[in-house]
Amino acid sequence: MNMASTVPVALRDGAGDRDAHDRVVVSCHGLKRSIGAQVILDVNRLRLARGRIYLLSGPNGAGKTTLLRVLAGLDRASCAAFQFDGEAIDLAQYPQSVRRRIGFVHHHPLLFSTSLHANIGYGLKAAGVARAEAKRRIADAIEWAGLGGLVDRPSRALSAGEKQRVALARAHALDPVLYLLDEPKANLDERGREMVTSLIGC
Amino acid sequence: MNMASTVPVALRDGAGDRDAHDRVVVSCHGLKRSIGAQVILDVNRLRLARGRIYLLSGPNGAGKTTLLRVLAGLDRASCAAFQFDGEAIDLAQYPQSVRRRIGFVHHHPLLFSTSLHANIGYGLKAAGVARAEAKRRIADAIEWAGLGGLVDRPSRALSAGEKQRVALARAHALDPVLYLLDEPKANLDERGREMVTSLIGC
Amino acid sequence: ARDLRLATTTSTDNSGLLGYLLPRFEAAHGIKVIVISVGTGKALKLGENGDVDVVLVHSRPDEDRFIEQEHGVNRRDVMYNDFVIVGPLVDPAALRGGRDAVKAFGKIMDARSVFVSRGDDSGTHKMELRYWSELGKQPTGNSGYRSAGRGMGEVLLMASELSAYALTDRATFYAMKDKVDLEILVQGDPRLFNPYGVMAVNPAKYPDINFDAAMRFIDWLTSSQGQQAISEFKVDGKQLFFPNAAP
Amino acid sequence: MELIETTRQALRLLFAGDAELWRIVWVSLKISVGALLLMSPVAIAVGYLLATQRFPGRRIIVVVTQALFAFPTVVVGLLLYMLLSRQGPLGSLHLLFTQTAMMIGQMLIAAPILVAFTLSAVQGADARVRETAIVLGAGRWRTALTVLTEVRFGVMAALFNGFGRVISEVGCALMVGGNIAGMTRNMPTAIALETTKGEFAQGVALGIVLMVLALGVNFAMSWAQGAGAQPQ
Amino acid sequence: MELIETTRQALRLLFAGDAELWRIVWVSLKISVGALLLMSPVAIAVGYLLATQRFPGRRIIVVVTQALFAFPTVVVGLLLYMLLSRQGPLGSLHLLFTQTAMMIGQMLIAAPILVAFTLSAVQGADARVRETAIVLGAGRWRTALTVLTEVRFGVMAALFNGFGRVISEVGCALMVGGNIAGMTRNMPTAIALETTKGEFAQGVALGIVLMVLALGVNFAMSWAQGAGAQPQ
Ligand SMILES: Nc1ncnc2c1ncn2[C@@H]1O[C@H](COP(=O)(O)OP(=O)(O)OP(=O)(O)O)[C@@H](O)[C@H]1O
Ligand SMILES: Nc1ncnc2c1ncn2[C@@H]1O[C@H](COP(=O)(O)OP(=O)(O)OP(=O)(O)O)[C@@H](O)[C@H]1O
Ligand SMILES: [Mg+2]
Ligand SMILES: [Mg+2]
Repeated sequence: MNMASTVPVALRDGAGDRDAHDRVVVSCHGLKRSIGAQVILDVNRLRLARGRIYLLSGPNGAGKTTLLRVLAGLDRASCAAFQFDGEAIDLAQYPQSVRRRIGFVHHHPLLFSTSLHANIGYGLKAAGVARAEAKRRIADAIEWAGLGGLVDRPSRALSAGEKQRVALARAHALDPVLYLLDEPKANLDERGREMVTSLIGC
Repeated sequence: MNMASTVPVALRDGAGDRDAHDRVVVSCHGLKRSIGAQVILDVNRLRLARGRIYLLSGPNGAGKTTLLRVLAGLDRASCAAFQFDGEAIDLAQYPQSVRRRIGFVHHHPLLFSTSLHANIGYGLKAAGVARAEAKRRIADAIEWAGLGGLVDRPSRALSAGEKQRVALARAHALDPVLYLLDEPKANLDERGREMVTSLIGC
Repeated sequence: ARDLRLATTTSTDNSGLLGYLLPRFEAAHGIKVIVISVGTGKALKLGENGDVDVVLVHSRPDEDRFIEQEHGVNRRDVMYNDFVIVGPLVDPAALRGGRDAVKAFGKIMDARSVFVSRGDDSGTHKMELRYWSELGKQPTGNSGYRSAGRGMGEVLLMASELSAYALTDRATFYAMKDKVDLEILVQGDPRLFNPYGVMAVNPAKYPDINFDAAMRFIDWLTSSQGQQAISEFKVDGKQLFFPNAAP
Repeated sequence: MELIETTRQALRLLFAGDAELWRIVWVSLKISVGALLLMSPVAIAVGYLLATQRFPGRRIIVVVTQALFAFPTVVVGLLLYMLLSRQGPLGSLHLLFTQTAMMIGQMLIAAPILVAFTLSAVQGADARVRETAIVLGAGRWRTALTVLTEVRFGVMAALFNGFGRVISEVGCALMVGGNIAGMTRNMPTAIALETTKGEFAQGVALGIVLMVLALGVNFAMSWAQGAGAQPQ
Repeated sequence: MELIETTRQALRLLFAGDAELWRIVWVSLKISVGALLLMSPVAIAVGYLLATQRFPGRRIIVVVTQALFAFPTVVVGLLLYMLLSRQGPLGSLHLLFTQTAMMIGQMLIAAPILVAFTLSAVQGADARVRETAIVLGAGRWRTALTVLTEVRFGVMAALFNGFGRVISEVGCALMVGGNIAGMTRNMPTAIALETTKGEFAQGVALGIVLMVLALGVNFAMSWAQGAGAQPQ
């Protein structure tokens, strides 16, 4: 297996013990995306269970990024019976409530041209988390990602790895059920890779 | 040493045998870049010899990318006696002739919104290489990078690894003396990593 | 009282006549007059559409048609000024001192001199076309003929730039005299007479028009008070408009 | 030179608080700023939607919007006149020759400019901006706001251009405003009047006053917006 | 309705090849396309330099350029008139009331628009575009061309806006052209004339003809440029 072209999909373990069926977070049949005549994604059956980590592995252009984007609702795909956490979802009309339970991080993440705090707090604000609570969770995420020394830097000035960390912290702050991380370790140093490991457990 | 945050600087071996002094391609003293009060790069003495590979290693934000950018003339830095292939160079006024002997590839490369052929041929055209010769070298580079199947795809549609390969092929086509590659393997699969290895020998 | 909307030509406004007359009318009647100064054609159109209450213009045939088509009522003569033919000091067509407007036009044509026409269907333009037709010639037969499609002031400036002749009303010419290298060459022909008429927009067509104020304005303008004020208005000590309302 | 002297005099009048000049300035600013404030939310939203949504006919709408740049303001004025004239469908509102009519005209004139430039700014933005907002759970409004904030220089340029266009346009203002002294006379119609009278220096002087005002407004806008236009 | 009938009639005249109408159309197109062709290389270069170079005073130039949007075209016309008039410094060239003078005026009017929008397009481009061109050995010119090609939609929008502005402007064209029939009468000055005459429907009809022309030019431009404005 080839780390650098490996994309983890991780699911956090739900509290309590439920039976196997309960543990399925994402399931679908016949997930297919084609552009023109070209099929760039064709997954017969997909089942992602809670508490597990999936590493998508394959050569460049295999469709790893595409699969993550489809699951995050960024790319359209045809699909038979998409379910998220037991709920039937129309992939084309991805509901916001589901979005908030997913933490997607671009392969090469983009930071908004606001402050580091505002970047990390973005999802919390969108979710309507109260200010004091949001502040606490931002501080936690900054501490978790070891970004303390960077809070005053303009976000466009950050290095590739620093940006990656901010993006991970931004997803982490939302405490999602499902992480969809596209090559999350590619830009990171030892410390950063440990961070990802602590996030998804691999 | 940490591969993912490692940046190779490679120099192709010059033909013929010369003494050690001849083999120095880049040398300088007191290379320093600061932004405001913050010093982000401070290298006392730098010597890059022909035929060698240098791996820059360090945590995120150490200044690896910055060093490569300074050497490629993209970022300004103060510097005492910068020499390229024995020629004294003003870093702020990087001469085009030197540029053509350097192959810099961004950490996350950008392809022009033209065709794949035009992307790979860009540097050749700029260097005034004759059309027939350029065509041959483009074809070689495409073959070398295994891009044959992608020539008709719009460049913005390519996957991260595919883009990386195109960028490497684009630099390769120019046959430079010095490669400055920013995390070149991060996006690549096994086949692609072998490609980089063949390019720089590590 | 409701404001009175007056559409009029630029010559009455730019010469300063309205600035002199209206405060007197407003003081006498307590009616504020809103002036919309445009070309004759547009002024009549605004009246036709009922967007103004009263119209003061100078193009008798158009005015008569306006009344005939029942867009307006109560047309009254107010005053006149006169047209003059102006031209460059060198006067290549040798018009200086002439009185006969039609003859002067003939000389311009014979000398192939440059003549700048309003070309905008204004009262002045229509007057000019009358002289050409009395002469029995097509003005465009002269290669120096320029149909400018612009206002009086601009035409005078253009004539000055091109060392050309032009037909103008006296009021505008006096107002522009310092800015142009032109002088009056022909004047005094009765055919150069330029009468102004005032008329109210037809209240039968637009019941909520300010007809009452319009009538009061017309009455005042044609009253001895109004007529006297017109003759009192002077620029550089010269009287520009001559009252001629029928009592 | 006469020109410089007249300009100096006009600026002196402006700063000395000459009532007549200031009334004209005030009419100009009130109408144009008002038109821009009323139109920009709608137009920016339309531009954003055109940039981010795909639907049949989209391309046509884009090209038509850009062609509307070539629609002379006097024709906008004529059409609006026909609507607002007593005989027109909206004649009963008695809006002709009012500042309101001028403002409506300027809104119409500003619209295609604001739409087209918002569209091109949003289209030029990195696709990840919108995607990041979406995956972080932002709704439509917040996503739009985020994208527009990221391309704020482009949006700003749209506003500057729209403002410049409406505060200086004369065709529509003359047609539906009527250039009535003390009521609907604004800077451009005042300039047009001076020009007809042959008072060129006076016209240029007023033009320079208008420029000074526009500069003031632009500086205020770009200051309020922060950072300022820096190269990357 | 009169308006629709007149417009239909104007379009019929246009397509029937009415000599008078076509001469006016031709004057309009010739002058505006000419002004744009002559000015855009310079203005685009200036916009590119302002976006990519840092130097003291740059910010001020940018804001002033944007404020120039508010400079009424009639004032541009006045200033040019003063230059070209017989008493003016360039009076001996005898350019007043010629198409050349109109073209110069339109070049001046187009300049700030082209500069500002090129600047904002280039500024919005990904910094890696320029960097990639440079590291691949492109010189200044090739680098500029590459960047401008990558932001072609923005440059295109600048051209569309500039074209729309000059082909529809009337203040300067009247002032230095003089609206002389058969010589310097173009679409906007013809419209202005119809308006003064009270021929409103005629004015609107000509305005619609102008729009149709602008649409044609815009479609041609966006077709020639390829691809077309797609959302990313
Ligand atoms: N304008 C700036 N202001 C402040 N700090 C800056 C600025 N530009 C760059 N830096 C800092 O300079 C440091 C060096 O960045 P650089 O991209 O060279 O790091 P790197 O070694 O390549 O890191 P990585 O492994 O994450 O790519 C970073 O910490 C970055 O935040
Ligand atoms: N519009 C398009 N037209 C044609 N092919 C496309 C288009 N969009 C994407 N593709 C192709 O789809 C394939 C899947 O891309 P994807 O980014 O999912 O690959 P990946 O597995 O993430 O690869 P990598 O390891 O390089 O990141 C690629 O080969 C890409 O070229
Ligand atoms: Mg990928
Ligand atoms: Mg780096």
